[in-house]
Amino acid sequence: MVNIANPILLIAIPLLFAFLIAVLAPWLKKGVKYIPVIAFGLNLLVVFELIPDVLDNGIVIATTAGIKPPFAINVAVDRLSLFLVLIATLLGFLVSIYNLVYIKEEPAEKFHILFTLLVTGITWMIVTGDLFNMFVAFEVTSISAFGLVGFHRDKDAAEAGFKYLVMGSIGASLLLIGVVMLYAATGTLNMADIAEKIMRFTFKQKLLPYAFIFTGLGIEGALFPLNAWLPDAHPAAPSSVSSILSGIMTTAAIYGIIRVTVTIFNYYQVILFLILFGLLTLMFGETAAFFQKDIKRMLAYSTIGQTGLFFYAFSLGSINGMQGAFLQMMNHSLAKATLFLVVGGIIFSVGSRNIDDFAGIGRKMKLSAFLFAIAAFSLMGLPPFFGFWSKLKIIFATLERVNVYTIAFVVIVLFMSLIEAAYFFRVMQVMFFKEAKEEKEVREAPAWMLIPAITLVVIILVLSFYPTPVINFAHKAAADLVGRSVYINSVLGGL
Amino acid sequence: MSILNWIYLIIVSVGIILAVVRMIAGPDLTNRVIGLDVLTTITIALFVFFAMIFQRYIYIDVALVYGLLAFIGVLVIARFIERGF
Amino acid sequence: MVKIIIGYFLLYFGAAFLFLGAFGLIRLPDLYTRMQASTKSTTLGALSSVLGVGVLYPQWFVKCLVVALFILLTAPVSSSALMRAGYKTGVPLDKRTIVDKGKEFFGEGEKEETK
Amino acid sequence: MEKAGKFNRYIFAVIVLYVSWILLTATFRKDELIVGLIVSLLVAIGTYDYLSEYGLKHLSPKRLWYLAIYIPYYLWEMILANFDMAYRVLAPSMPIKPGIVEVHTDLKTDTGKLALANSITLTPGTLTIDVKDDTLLVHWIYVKEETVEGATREIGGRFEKFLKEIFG
Amino acid sequence: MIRKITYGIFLGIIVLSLILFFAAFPFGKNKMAVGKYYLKNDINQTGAANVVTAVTLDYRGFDTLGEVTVLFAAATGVAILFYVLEEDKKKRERQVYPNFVVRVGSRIIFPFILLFGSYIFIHGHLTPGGGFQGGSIIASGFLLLYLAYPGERVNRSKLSVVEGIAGITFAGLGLWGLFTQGNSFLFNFLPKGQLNMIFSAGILPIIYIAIGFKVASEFAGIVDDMMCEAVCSGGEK
Amino acid sequence: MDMSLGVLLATPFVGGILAYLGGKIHRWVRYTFAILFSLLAFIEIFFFYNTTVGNYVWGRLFGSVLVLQINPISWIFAFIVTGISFLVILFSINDVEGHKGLDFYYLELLFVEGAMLGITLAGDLITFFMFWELMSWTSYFLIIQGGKKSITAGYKYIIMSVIGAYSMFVAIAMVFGRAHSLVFKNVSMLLSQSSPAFVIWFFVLFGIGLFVKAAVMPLHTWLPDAHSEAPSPVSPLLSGVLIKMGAYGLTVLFYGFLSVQLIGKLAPTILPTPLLLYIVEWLAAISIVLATFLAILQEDAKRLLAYSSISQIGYVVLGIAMGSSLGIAGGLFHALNHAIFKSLLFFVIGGVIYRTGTRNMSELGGLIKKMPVSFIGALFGIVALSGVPPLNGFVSKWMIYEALLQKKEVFLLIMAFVGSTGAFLYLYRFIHSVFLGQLPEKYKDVKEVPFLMQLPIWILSALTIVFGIWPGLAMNVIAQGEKFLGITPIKYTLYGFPQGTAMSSLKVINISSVLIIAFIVVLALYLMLPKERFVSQYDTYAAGQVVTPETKYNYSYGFYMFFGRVINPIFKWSADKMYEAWARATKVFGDYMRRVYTGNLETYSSYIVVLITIVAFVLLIGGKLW
Amino acid sequence: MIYYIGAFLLIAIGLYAIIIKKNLIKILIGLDLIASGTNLLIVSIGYVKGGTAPIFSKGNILAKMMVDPVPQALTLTAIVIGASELALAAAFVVILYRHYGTLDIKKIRSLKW
Ligand code: NA
Ligand code: NA
Repeated sequence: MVNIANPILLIAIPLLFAFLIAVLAPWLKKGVKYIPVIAFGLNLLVVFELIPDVLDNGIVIATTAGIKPPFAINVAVDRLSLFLVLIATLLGFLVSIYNLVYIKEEPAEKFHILFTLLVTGITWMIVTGDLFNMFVAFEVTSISAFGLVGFHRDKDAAEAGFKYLVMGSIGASLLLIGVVMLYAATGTLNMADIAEKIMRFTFKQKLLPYAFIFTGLGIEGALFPLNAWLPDAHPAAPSSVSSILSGIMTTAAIYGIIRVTVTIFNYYQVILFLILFGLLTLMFGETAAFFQKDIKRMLAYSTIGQTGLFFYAFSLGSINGMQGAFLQMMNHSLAKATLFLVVGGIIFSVGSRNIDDFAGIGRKMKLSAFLFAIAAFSLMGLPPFFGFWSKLKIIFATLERVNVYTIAFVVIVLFMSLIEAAYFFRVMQVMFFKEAKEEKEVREAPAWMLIPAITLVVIILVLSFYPTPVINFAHKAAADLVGRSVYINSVLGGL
Repeated sequence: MSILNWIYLIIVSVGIILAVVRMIAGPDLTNRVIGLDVLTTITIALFVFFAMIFQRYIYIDVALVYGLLAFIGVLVIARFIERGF
Repeated sequence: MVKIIIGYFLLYFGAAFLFLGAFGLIRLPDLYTRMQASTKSTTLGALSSVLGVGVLYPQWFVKCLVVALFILLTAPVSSSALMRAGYKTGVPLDKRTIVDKGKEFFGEGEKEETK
Repeated sequence: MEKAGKFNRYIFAVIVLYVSWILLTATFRKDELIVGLIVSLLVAIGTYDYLSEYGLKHLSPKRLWYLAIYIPYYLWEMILANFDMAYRVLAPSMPIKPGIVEVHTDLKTDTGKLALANSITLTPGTLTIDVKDDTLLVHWIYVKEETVEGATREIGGRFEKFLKEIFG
Repeated sequence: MIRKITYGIFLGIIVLSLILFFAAFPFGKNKMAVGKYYLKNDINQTGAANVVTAVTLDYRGFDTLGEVTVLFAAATGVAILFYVLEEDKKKRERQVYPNFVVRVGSRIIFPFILLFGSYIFIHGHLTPGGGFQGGSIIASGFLLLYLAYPGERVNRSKLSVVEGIAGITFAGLGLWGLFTQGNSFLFNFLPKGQLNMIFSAGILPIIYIAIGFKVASEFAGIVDDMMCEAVCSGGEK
Repeated sequence: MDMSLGVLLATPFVGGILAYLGGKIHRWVRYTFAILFSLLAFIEIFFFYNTTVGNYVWGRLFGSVLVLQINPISWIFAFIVTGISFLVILFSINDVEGHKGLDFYYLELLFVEGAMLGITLAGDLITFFMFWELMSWTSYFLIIQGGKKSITAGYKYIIMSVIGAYSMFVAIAMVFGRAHSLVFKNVSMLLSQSSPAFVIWFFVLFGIGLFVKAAVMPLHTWLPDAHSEAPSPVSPLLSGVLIKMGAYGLTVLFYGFLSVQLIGKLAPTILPTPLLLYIVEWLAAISIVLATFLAILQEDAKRLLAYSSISQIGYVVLGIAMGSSLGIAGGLFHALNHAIFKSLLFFVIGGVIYRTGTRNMSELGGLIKKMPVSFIGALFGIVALSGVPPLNGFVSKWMIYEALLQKKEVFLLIMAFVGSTGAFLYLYRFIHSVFLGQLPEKYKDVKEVPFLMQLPIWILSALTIVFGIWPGLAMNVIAQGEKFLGITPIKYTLYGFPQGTAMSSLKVINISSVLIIAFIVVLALYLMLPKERFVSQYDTYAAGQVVTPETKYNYSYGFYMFFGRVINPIFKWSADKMYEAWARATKVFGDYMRRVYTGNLETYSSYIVVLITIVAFVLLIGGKLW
Repeated sequence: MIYYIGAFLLIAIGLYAIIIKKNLIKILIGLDLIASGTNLLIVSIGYVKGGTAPIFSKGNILAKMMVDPVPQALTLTAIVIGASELALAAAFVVILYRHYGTLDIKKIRSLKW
């Protein structure tokens, strides 16, 4: 029996299946939509096989070409990556189920290819142990995303897609320039190797490559002021894609920043400076979300806000802060993905993205509305939902040291949470308590579109009432990350 | 012998400069493109020449690839000029 | 020694015509005449240059021949395409031009169709 | 000339491609020859239809013989053309009398017409702009004859007899 | 104007800082760390004469898989953007009259381009060429055909199948190495052969051939989409 | 015994879920479950009478344990929660019958009960805060079921609640940063060792959260809207119980986490009460007076009662903040009493609305003959509320007066009296406009409310007598609670207070003279005003409320119009308007902020360049970030 | 060093074009300039003074004399990626042109407030 607990399979399997779609599409026009489901189903198996290994050893490393790192590209899954890989794979699996019914427009098989590649690229970004490879994965992700954003081919999609593409390309180039600078400086591309070699560099020498990499990833990671493409692109994409984009893609980019900042650069001189980015992102995102009338745009801005929140928590630089960040990442991924999926179903039935047109949905699409509510509650951080625990942790971590700054930070975070609560409650009011103007025939979304959202909500609920294992896990992940040696030594010395 | 190579290079370089002048001067797109076309042909010759200078046989393959791509490029542009896409 | 003499002769012969082609590009009055100069001269120039290298390094001769054949085959095609494009988009002929049968050759209707 | 059958044309394509491969690799090493044959066989499958209409007929000894004569003649004409060109370009008076004329051809095959057009392009003072049916549109840098007949005689005549033999 | 000057200055500052950074790692200086290892171990580890190919396909083969994927995604994206319903396509098709010289010339050159492209990717492990270059050349051949015959289209289904199979070959070879041999993805499990022969460097030439096919079919697809867009919608505006 | 706390807490939640699911089968299954489980919770409460159960660990989070506990203080509030909730459910059955989404309604009702119970049972701050938040948003869903206007009211409510909760959250997080355990005991230990600044921060931030819930001015603005717009059965729950959670929190804050001594150490003690508590006392007193005046101005019966609640909770907070044994006892007792009589009054008016469909007092009148039981309930309610013997309100208010007297806080005493006197005015208006006077033609067929709606009225009316005559019943628990907090309880008997204690030495003369002063004040205000005045039909003055098209009031029937004229200037700066202005400013600012997202690609890419330029610049000037 | 500076200038000009130019095609050219500049930078980094291409052809060239093979491999990858990106970008431009009938980015504004 072959050992399938190899993180490379997480990439190889879906790629293989994506190519298979291309092969089978001419004959099985209708059937290829099941292929992503199979691919990510298999990936889920691999992830589940990986979990015990990572829990036992803290990290699982896989080589390519039979050559040890740093001489060949390696793949490494430590606790932090496992955390995100699990989410990415899960979302990939569930959303591809959603796509079975949701995607009716042609060319559907192309959509499924790009969708598979998108999720694969995200996974790839998370697991890779090589900086240039991360750039490649970043490109796999973003190019697939560009195509998917343009999928509807209408005015909005074209404009949003183009903007996204230009911004994304600039970001990719900046990332690449940063990576190249590091190569010029160290002669290597392996993350652990760079981390080792860059230790002798001064703060000043590290600053410029860091700035380039940070900016490059920050564009995809939706950090203010680099995130302006997002509120156009996320709504323009089909809802299932939006749920992946908002749910995990920005998170993956932020993960990249975290890796680079902590594991590679060990850059505590700037990490506190990043708080500014986190808070500004949070403020601008939530404020803008408050003014939206288009539900998907609102959710997209909310993604910016949430990203700001967990980036802020990460920037606190402490284990507790990072733990909070990871929890919030998870919460956001699950909840926001759910919201987009549900909203997709509602738009499917109502035929409008305007919040005001959702009046009375609470009665006609009971299940959808219920799922929306639970996910929104968790996103807002209402107790006893999971988001509450993560927000709690973030605030606790902030106030580990009480001073004027931390108090101010907390006030900002909470005030933004308040705004978030305000606009989500407004949507729910419309959905549940406003009577529809005219009686329209509105039916509940098809079962296959509900099942993924239900699954996610069940997960949210389980996490809400039984959060301890995840909380502990996040703590260990944060400790490993801050400790650095687990990662670096395992990659360079292990095997 | 290297002096011979240098002289060759100088003559060809003047040719390149003249071609570039036409590319810049225009006055219309077609005129610029014939500048480019000439440049392409000169470049192929230069590639082969450099293959000799640097003793890299494989540069000749590069010359071929370059020539091919430039050829198709000019055809594309010609078509573009004619039909404006 | 003979090899070197022939080789460099070919190289310089080529260089001269490469230069000439480019010079014609500058000196001649309109697109069509310039193209006359450039196509012929640079093709021959490149051909000669490449074969010169082939002579200097006989083990490369075959490969150089391939390049030469390639140039021979493609150069007229691209000039033809370019010239037609120039003509159809109305790039002006030099005032010394004495005859222009292009109009009747292409015909109005066809021009319409391709536009 | 009759259009050749598929297989005929395929074999022709294989041969031409294989020769090209050998030229490209410039070696008779066994591995290259084997791979070259495979590649030629494969590439020919997709392209024999484009390459020729008459297949192996192109390879008749008579045609090859004429081709062998034609090439040096052509090169010579080319060199002449260039000196002519050099003269026109460099002469201070710039002796040009440009014009666009039509040339008639008796060649029937596309390949033949193409060869004619290309030959005209690379030889003294003429450049083919386009070909339609049996008429070539030619830019002439020093127009001697404006009529179709005159131009045909002046420009195309020299090559046409060779090409008629080669591409018939 | 102020905007232009401002951003000019900003970009100047950025360029300055970049120069400052790279001043510490000057041009021409040997910066190799892993590079040395590759130059030293290439022949016995991969058997590829071209170290760049060894790096591209072996040491950093995983990158190349990603690169192929990027291209695949881009081609798919272009196909999505240019997707037109079959009826629309027919409606918009127009007769175009191409240059005779181009038409016939292209037809004759096309087979040789294919041959040349194949030559490039088959010798990828020996020469600077490779699957990408060879594939692009083949695709450029298709572009040439389009220029000659604007109204015709390649069979997209066949292209799709070719690109899929090529991709599966790449990823599949990687997995084969993982599952049957060295427990490492893209493990080079075939004999290394004799340097500078076609049959050398283990799986590298196979991968490059697969890449060649993949790149060719993808670029051809993109070309097809673009040209179709240009031809079909030519009369619209 | 430990587990039992968990069982107690789970009861309403389980009940809620069962009621929700049962409702899918048949409405009576729903009612059975709802009644059964709320009653069960109420019964379970008695097992904990006068006991202290500590630290039942029900979970762990971030290295801190989550615990449940119960002590006599929290028992009082748990008792109120479960008791009133049970009555509310009884009352609901007829009242909201036929409405949409009833399954959800009962689910929410029981969840609110559970959340409030959770607050009282919380033994650590995380649990406390969790249930606090749960209470806020579950009750929000109850409130917005009261019709169109209730949505706006609910929105205001939830926003204010969340602000308060977040403030509290910050305080909790501050403690967590230092103690890493949030069990109450550890919190108080930490605070006793912390710097004064830290304690003050904690006090203020935590206090704001509680004040919002307790509707202490100026954080009260959500209450009049929310309490009046909520569905009839929900109003008693809100006014009777929910705002008491603030009082409970204050008790825990003042005497659980801190102590009079500790608070005293925070600032120089030149006042009769530690400074922080003194400020709270004043806020409470201001609430008493201003809310009373506002209540007088109301046309809407439920709004009147809502303002009255603000005023009455002022007494509770005033008592608790006094720091003396008597004051705290008075405050806690008044909390219990207010729960009884205010719920009673809301049930009464709920019944009236149920029968007549209006709550506008000017449209009602003469219902005494048609609805005698309701009238009796109302009578008991207003008598108790005004603090007239022999009903319960008298005792607790008297305790508060006495405590103020003991401390010689004369101004506060006067204000407390003014509040009481004012209460006569609005309560008289209430009972007169609704039950006395002429019966409008259209209500001549009105009947008494059904039995299930009468039952709460009967029970609560009886309780006003019970606690009025036998205050010792309540004092028994309160004294235990004070002991638990480390305060020496005052002496008491079943019927009152024994000789020789503070309460027995009532200085009647002093109290009377203060009472007289209060009357003079009110009378003066009355006389200062012209008797007749032309009043616009649509006077848009709205007593500090948002003036929107929906909330335009018609004062042509103004009963206490003159009061409005007097206190108008005072409310020019109304807190509510301040919030409005602030919200508007935020909105404008936010609108500017979001314009960063221009939609222009060139702007977006220039952001990138600017960002890198800054870094490059920093590098060029020497790599110093600051 | 001149290669470096050339690369930086290409990148800077590309960014400048994206910010300043209004024509979609020019923006595309800007993108391509950035990519080209980056590629030039990568290749320049790999250059070792006096080094030759890292190919063990018949001349028995020593490994010592070779330039760094890694940047060349990276460039190869980066070029293909850049080309893919550009192809997609061009496709977007065509679609935009079809919808708006203009290449002026100022006039493409259905998503602007
Ligand atoms: Na190669
Ligand atoms: Na390659």
